[in-house]
Amino acid sequence: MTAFSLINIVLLAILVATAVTITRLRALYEAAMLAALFSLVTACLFVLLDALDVAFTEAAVGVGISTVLILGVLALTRSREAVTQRRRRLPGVAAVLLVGGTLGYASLDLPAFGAADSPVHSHPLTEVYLHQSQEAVGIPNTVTSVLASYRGLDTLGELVVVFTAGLAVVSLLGPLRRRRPTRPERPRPIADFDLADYRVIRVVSGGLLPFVLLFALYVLFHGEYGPGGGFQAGVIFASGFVLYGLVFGLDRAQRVVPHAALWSLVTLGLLVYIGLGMATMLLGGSFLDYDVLAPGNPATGQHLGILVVETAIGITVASVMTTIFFSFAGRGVSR
Amino acid sequence: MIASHYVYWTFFALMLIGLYVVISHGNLLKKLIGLTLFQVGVFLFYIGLGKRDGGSAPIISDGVEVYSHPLPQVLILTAIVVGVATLAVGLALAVRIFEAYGTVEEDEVVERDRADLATGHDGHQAAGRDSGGS
Amino acid sequence: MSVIEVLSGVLLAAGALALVSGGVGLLRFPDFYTRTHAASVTDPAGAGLILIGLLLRVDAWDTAVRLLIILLFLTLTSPTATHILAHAARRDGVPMWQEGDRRR
Amino acid sequence: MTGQLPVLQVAAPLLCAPLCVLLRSRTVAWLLFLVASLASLTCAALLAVRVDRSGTLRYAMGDWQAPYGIEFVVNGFNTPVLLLVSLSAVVVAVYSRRSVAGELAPRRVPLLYACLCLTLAGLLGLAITGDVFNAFVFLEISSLSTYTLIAMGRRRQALLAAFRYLVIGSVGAVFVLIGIGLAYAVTGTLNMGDLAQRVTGGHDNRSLQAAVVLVFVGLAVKMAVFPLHAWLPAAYAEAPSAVSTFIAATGTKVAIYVFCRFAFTVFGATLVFGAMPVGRIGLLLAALGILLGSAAACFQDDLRYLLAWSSVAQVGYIVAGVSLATTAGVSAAYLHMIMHSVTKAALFATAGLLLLRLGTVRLAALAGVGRRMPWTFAAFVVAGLGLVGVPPTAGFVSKWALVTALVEQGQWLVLAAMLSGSLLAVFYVGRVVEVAWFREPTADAEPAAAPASMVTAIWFLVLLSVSFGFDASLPAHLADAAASALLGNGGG
Repeated sequence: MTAFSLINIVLLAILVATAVTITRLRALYEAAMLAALFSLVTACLFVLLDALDVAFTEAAVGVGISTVLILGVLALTRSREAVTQRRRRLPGVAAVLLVGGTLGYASLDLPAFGAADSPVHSHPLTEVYLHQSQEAVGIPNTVTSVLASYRGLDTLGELVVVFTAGLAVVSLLGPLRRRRPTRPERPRPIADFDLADYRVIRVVSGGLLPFVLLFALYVLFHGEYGPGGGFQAGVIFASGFVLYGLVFGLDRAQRVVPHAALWSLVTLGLLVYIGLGMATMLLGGSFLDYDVLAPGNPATGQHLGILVVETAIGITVASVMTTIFFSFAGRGVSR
Repeated sequence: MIASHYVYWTFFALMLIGLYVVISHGNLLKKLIGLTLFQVGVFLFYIGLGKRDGGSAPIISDGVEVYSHPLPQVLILTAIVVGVATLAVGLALAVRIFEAYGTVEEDEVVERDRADLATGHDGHQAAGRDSGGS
Repeated sequence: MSVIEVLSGVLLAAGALALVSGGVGLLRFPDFYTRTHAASVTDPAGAGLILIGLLLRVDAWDTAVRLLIILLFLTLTSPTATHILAHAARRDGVPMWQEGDRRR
Repeated sequence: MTGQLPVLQVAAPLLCAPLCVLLRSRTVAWLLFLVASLASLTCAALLAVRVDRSGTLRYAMGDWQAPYGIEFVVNGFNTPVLLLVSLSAVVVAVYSRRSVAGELAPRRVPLLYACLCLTLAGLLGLAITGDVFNAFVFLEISSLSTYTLIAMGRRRQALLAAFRYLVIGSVGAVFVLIGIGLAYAVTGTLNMGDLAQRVTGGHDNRSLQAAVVLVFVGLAVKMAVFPLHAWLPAAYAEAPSAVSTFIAATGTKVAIYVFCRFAFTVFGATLVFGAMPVGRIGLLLAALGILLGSAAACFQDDLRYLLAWSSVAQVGYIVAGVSLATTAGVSAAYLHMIMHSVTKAALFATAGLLLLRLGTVRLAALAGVGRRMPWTFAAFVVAGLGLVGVPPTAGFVSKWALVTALVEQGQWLVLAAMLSGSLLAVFYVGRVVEVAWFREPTADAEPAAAPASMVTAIWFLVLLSVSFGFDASLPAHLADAAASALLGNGGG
């Protein structure tokens, strides 16, 4: 047994145990924290499976954004689950048996895990993405080149999905109109816990904030050479704002980035991405064909295109995530 | 078979645990957590497909010959984002449901709708809430 | 095996031991404050020892810089989080364990 | 520029969505949606003409040739869908101006139009893409925006409807994702054409069979095939009227097209209908869906729920046609898809108008409506006859085609289910007519005036349905072309 499989088995065991515990826990705060742990272990497993970009994203999304959102919603709603009624169990068990049977049946003909001669690795795609991309696109991180260039449309679709989520949350939770500039009429209850009253956290988070934002920029522009890219950068950027909002209060955070400006940024990223596609069409190429951006030097064009795309993703993701957080948090304030 | 496929089987087990939570639990938030588990199982499955024995991350560097496949990783990056977007929308809906019904248990919500039907109340939302504003 | 490698191995093992003891403390201690204490003491200590142990093994300077940055942020954030957690618990009136109480 | 038509088809509504949000004006947002849908309709029409003349069109995104990049494929099998979706969007755009103003708070209106643009883009992209994973992405775009649109309904039930659809729909989408993953594991590719080539000969591969099962179960959720239809009634009935008109006309139809695309041109009919019993299961579920949907429609007290349950039954008709896997069957299914889409859009639009004028569409409240607003209700009756399948409406033409196809294959049981479904349709449409025309009006308040734009949209759909009843050569031509493209392996 190699070290690889040993670590693998341990991580898988932790994952299964966590998942089972989550299903059994009725206290939802605990379940949410365990879900975060689950994501963290998953991220470790992704690293083990050579998927650094994915691990990075899972860590940022699963441990960061998702957990913050779930905890926020728990604060707004109820944090204890009712006992699951017996009659609800049957459909679940039936579905699990059916799907489990199908998946087990499917696994009988799956190529062995990690095999070099599986269809995935012997398809000509592998050669093109891993080696020809070095001349055609010319950046070492093949995940970035496939993401932003070969499958650029998928990534545009992904950005549209993020945009839709932003729209959905704002349409459901507001704020659709300008928030009242005055403080709430009734005085804040004593038990209400305001982080800004603590000097330690104010100093530490204030000191960390520039580094968080700097790191986001590093991740954004380093995505061509190492793990990272627009999405991860956007999430980190947003988490910086979320930290600021949590510590210094929503009002101050919204004074730093007003709602209208945030909305313009949300649309800006998407418009830049689609606009880039339109521009390549006007220059005589097809949609998102970056080669035409630098005539005679395709690799430069690809570089430029990918940089623009990553920046556009970063802008929209950061502003959508911040908007979503403000929407949830603002809902709490308004009640 | 066991040595070469146990990883896939574990991923499938994770998916099934998530699926069970989604279907059988009545709490809307728990359902969403279950959906996340279900999705993560699928993500792991995809990444597992791209893994190659002795391979390293698909970032081309000198002296490395064997790489894992980048395509599944790209797909899953997209899928993770789709997953968190769905989660955000679902959570926003859960908050609104709580505000409209005072509960996030599916069975209780259905009960209250039924009571509405019996009393002839139309379920119109109050004008202030309907605008979604604060 | 060089001295550096042995030293690094010792540091790594010590870090791992610290983390395990933290885990045991988390499970065995009777109330919120003592558990927080167990976690907060061992977390930066264990992670710090491991990071230093790794630092002795790196051959590229940029990796070393990254490890140092991680170490720096870890020593900043972890105690802050624990501090605020304990404060919040205190404010919310989470009771302290007294001799003879049942474990919570 | 004509070479760029396939991408403009999707990019136009996609571009309008952020603009709707950015400009924040109700009128501008509405205009943008109208422009987006008109642009899509123009693209779809031009593409249909070009495909009819010169066959399959392919468009490589970013100039990366398939299978290395994503491609768009336009062929006989998706031009009817593109036309259908964009035409519905145009009609809904005309209809929505006043309808939305009556149902939504002003500040949410631009968001609604942005979401409509996104749904339109998602559905068009789903119909045009030639890459399986890209299809998943577009599926999610259309789904996520549809959940948002449904949640904008004016009653609190809309929230639960949207949440349930979100959970069921996401589980369905994840099933599709697993299926795509299994197919990818076996073939190593995501391009539909490339996949189809590599699938041939691997019919006893168990992973591939499981992939077929999972993809189809996932799509069945989106198609609302019995027994996975549970989300549909509340989702259609609680959404704002303009939205339910749009999704009733397009949502399930595009999913059915994707099903056909996967069944015939990706996995191949020999695997799906030969080696696996998908056809038989499809016929069984279709028959059950027809019976159950029609029966449930008879017991509804709310006009919109009644129409939604009838949609469940109508999906059954279409699935029955597809499951026959013969040219006649698939062609009849496409024909019914077009005809039902027009008819049901007209019905939901009328229900929306009634809702706007009366404030409720409970059957009890509709007493005497036919006498008080004869024109609005006449539209309902004509479209209702189309739903039943009375000649000379559009519904008759397509049901006749379905019956012929079923008789050809000797599927008597399904035929019986279909006929009883139609009888039940006579009953539930008749019940509405009875209430509206033969009961004394109860309310004495004068109903609000009917906005001309909404009436125009409704009568356009109704007249379109009647004209298809008299002369179905255009839809029949499209449906035949689609069936021959699908079954003749006309390019994957």
